Amino acid sequence: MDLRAIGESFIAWLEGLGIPQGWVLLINWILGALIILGIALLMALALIWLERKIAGRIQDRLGPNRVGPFGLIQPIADALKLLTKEDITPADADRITYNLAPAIAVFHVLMLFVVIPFADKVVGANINVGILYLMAFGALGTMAMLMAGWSSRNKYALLGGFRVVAQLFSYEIPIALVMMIPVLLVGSMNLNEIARGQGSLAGLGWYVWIMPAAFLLYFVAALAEGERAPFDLLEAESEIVAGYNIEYSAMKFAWFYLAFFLNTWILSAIATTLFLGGWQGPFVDQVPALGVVYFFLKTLIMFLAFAWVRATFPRLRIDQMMAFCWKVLVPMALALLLGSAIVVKMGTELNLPGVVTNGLMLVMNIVIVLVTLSLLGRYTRTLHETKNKRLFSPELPRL
Amino acid sequence: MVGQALFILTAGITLLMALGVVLARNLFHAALFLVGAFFGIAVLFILLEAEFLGAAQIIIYIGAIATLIVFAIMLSRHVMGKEAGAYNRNWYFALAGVVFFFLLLGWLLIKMPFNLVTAEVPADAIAQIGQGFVGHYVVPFEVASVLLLVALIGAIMLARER
Amino acid sequence: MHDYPFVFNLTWLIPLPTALAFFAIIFFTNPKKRLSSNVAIGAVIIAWILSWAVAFAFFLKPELTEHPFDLHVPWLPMGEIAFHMGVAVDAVTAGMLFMVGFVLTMIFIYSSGYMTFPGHLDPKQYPEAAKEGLDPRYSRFFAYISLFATGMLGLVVADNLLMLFIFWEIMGLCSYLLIGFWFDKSYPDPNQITPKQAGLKAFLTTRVGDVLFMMGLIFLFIHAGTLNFQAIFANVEFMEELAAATVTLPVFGAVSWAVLISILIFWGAIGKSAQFPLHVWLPDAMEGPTPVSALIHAATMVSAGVYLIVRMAPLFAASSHGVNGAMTFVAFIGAFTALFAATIGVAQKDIKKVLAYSTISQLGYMFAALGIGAWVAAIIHLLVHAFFKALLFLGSGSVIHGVEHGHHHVHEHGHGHDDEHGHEEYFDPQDMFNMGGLLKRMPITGWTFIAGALSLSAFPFITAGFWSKDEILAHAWDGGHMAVYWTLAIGAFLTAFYTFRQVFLTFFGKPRTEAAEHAPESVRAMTWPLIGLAFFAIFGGFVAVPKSFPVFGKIFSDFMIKLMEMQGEFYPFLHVAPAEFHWTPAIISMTLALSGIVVAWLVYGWKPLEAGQPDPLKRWLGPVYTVLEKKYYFDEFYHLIAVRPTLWLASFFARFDRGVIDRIVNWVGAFGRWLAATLRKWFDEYVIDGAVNGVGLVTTWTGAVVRLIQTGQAQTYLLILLLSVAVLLLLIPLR
Amino acid sequence: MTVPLSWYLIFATALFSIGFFGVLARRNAIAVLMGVELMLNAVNVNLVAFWRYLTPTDLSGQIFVVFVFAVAAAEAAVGLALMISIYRTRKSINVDELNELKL
Repeated sequence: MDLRAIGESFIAWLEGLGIPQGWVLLINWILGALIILGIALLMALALIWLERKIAGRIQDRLGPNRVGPFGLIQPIADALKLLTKEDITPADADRITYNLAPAIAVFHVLMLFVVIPFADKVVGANINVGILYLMAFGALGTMAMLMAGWSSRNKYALLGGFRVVAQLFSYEIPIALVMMIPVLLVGSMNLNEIARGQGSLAGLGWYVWIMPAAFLLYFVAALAEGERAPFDLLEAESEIVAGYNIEYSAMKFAWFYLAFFLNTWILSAIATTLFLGGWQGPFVDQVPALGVVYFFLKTLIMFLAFAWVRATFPRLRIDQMMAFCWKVLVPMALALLLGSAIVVKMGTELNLPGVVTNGLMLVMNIVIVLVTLSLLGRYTRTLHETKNKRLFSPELPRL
Repeated sequence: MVGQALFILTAGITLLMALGVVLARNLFHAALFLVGAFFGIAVLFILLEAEFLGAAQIIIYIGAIATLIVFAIMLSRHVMGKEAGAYNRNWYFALAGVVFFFLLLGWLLIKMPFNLVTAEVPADAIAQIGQGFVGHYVVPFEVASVLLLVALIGAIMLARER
Repeated sequence: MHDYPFVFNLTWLIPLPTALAFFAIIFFTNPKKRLSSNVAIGAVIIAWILSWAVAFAFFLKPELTEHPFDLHVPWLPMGEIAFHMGVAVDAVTAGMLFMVGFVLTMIFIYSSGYMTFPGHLDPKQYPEAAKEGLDPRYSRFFAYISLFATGMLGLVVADNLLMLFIFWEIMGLCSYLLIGFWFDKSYPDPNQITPKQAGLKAFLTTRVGDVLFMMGLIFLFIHAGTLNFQAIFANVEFMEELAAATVTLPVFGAVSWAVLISILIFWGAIGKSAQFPLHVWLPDAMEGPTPVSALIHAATMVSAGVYLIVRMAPLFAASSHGVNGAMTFVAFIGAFTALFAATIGVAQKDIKKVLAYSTISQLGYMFAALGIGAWVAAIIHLLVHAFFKALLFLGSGSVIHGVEHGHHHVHEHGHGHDDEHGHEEYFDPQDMFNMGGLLKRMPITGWTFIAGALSLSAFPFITAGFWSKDEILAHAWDGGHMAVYWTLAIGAFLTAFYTFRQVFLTFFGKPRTEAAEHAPESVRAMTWPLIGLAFFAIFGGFVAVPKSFPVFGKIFSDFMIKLMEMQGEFYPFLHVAPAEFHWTPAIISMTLALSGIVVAWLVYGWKPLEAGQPDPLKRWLGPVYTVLEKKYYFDEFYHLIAVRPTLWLASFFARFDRGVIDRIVNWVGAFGRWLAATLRKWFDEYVIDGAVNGVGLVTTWTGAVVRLIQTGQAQTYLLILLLSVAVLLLLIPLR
Repeated sequence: MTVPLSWYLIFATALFSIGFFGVLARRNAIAVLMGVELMLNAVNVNLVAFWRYLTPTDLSGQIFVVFVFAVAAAEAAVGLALMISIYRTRKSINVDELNELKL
């Protein structure tokens, strides 16, 4: 069964009704958008439950367990509660901006769903510059949080806004650099093409095997891009109360919450597409619909990994967070990009077989990881050699 | 028809946003209008079948430049108090000059003949752009990268506390 | 496609090892001095092997002169045109590679022995380096000379002018860095130039030439659309057009483009090869460590100027179809410099300065040869000169080193206890009048130096210098360039004289100071390169003996001459016919050279000078000697035309101010007081007040109008700009 | 293409003029900077439109837009740094108080 076929037959049916072609397209687009929206919203509820449950179990708690079996209805109950709460707008707030911010926050994440290939060619919009599109709309989220932080007329909110800019801007650079590496290998910015490019060798063609360092780097940077622990400094409760969304309540807060979870899911989906083979899996050529299953399975695994990290790691200090980005991730990403470019060029120039190129890539990745680790190790040793043994004391040399 | 409607819609919104940029008394609002205008231009790029530029426009202008401006405004917010006025003394001269300029240039552009070429955009446009950067235009490309580096260093030097 | 030896494909590797060595030393081995020098020497030996492989591969297949090798890849596309980067091998390149590879290696090895802890530094300040007995910046020195070697080798193999220019500038940079290597050295005499100043002087002086060179390069590029040598020279029609097309210059009138470009390029060579009038930097460049003097200022860099003209010779020759401007200019500058520098060399005290002027003079010979069309002779003299001049410089370095050691020895063991280290009288280890009798103390240095000196003074038949110089003189006579011939012949006499003046002062007689008495022979790292270079200084000429020379023409080979002639035939416009043999010029030049040696012996060798005795030449030549010793007051002259007028103008205006203006002002003031006293009543009220108010009012009005425009605000200016552009736009429809 | 080229050109001219007005009339330096950004964008629209309508097969137009991006980014960075620097010394970033540009 091909999902694509359903869409095409639907279009044919509409045209059969004698509707002009432009309108058919429009109806098709709107329907597609609605489907994606529905999937996203429903999924968010499930994800919220999942994350809370997992965090609970990891921390030796039960997690949600009151409403419904295993607390399954908990997110719905929460949503209802938020809907019925009073919607407060601070008197001094910049009203339009204040109300616009949560909308943009959700909007930018939903826009990202458009280019994710759920199965072969099952894409909202199969555009040529998919990766660029992801980066573009990813950047829009910063704007929403800035607006929220500024318009609240609250110093904690403003501080949160500053942190948003600092953090998201900084981590956008390594993440963008790393996202370019699969593009180099495939030679296309189309996400579907990238997923298709990983089909060889029954799962061994996934880029996570070929360039583990890039995947690792993406994962770490994505933690920061998704404002997740240990990089959740923009809403660090103990420092700035709740960051940019401190003044928001009721449904507007719910929108930020929604955006946060969907963003995490999208980051997992991008990781799946770029590194875990996307919709690739056994028998997907025969039964294309299986691709959707594989895709969601892999994304779920990625999401669980994110949740796992969130439940386990303590928060970083802000200067450590910035230093880690600029002094570790950015140079490493640059080195990876450069190395990959050289390897790819070598492969095409010398007509190397794909396996050799991939092997070289793997070796290059491992070398870069080792070098990075050894440099970090040297830094840690200097930490230990100093008199003050407290690891992150401010007197110690900066990273 | 649909194309024209889309163009008029986008262009109209973009121009309104641009007017907002220069008319808004609140700098932060002006910056938000700027974001809107950039977004509209990105849409226009896509209407012109330059998807790469559309995406790049959003990344660079909204993701970087506009955010930078907003950041700067937020940093200097306490200077932005209620001040005497958003415009300087000879704003009416400026308005007159600009309107005159617009009418004149617009008229000239309508008058001017162009050799229109109707052809499809090459399918590998993005690849061709990439080839252009490392091939035909490598020197300007390198110069641009040097410019960015110099700007980076210069900005740090200018803005750091002494 | 011609069948080339495989090794030609490796030509592009030649400049690479030393470049890698440079980076390796800078980034990694800098703290370890010995390791650094070994890295550099290893790199240069690889480069040497490669360059000899290429050179001999070419020598073995002389027919390749018809098909010069050229390998290039596109590098910088600029719009429609792309600059290429590549290497070329022809006979000239092969010859240069032969010479440069060997000389570089010798100098590198020599340096590893030479760069001991320098006398001007305080050992307490650099305890570690003093303990090792090596210069504190030993590694840096090897990094610099490695980079320099890259520059030189790259320049030789470059196949286009742009690359040549880039490597040329790399060498310029290294020259600056190396001359000023001992930048913390200073002298008690404030007028004596310090290494720091000398480096700057060299850099700035050569810059004058380089700017003109670059202009020539740009003009050539505009006309030719390429800077590749082969591409330009293969296009004979283009060169003829270039020679025929004229440009009108302000003073010179109509000049052929080829002449203009040639002369502009030649200015680059004038700067680099220290020809008159840009020669002033070279003698002061002797402030650098001696291996540098040998490397840069004798064997390789300065000869790059000659190499450039050799390369561009077809262009120069093309211009002689129309107006014979460029060649005459080259010949004139060359011959004049040859004589001029030789006369200065006669009266120098500093052992290295003599050699410096001798270098300038010898380079003048080469330019003179190129100017009269003796292309082959110029190349051969270039190659031979590099060997014996490097030898002489290294020998002089060995001597200086020995004398310095002797000086230290005396101080430590003799009367060191009553002499405070800081208060000792300044001792110049480079002054030849502080030497004497060193042949016994330093036999290897001495004999190799004498071998080099014989070669430089063109001792007949057995030295390489004789054959190459004789070739130039023969060409000058044969071509009927009598002025050039006689200038060069007198120059040859002076060369022989000052060279042997140097030899007699340094190595013969009795030691004139204690330092000279205790000077030890240098270490083997220094003496072996001397022996190696001496070999070529003597025997190198035997592959370049003209066939037409009686007796010797039969015994020895003319391989080099033949090879270069074949290469010359390949390029357009070059007339490389061998010179006819004439007895007259041969005998004249031999006599002059020998008599130079004999006169030197009569003055300095027969009755050796005693300690403290002044130079006997001073008595005989009187004021002329002083003029020569002061280098024709050239530094003073430049000082005079550049610095003094400014000062004079300033003081003139100061005097004018006091004498004239002040007096007028005072007079006006007195007059005004008198007028005011008489006319105060009504004049003051109506006229003065009225005028003052009127002036004030006018000022206010004008100010009010002008202020509207000149607000000092960028926005107002932009507004005016907008309106101006709008008005200009309005002109389009109104047109 | 149903949209005529002149529409794009008029649009770009309008955008340019609006931006220019911002540059000429606004007092706040950051607002001036925003005006400059609008002007640069107007130029970009023109470049892309000319590319699409006049030389669609040769992508030089798009490449030039990317160069404009680079210049705009550099300009914004240096401009904002300048403003911070000026604010530090003069406690104001009003352009009409910066009247040093005269003798």
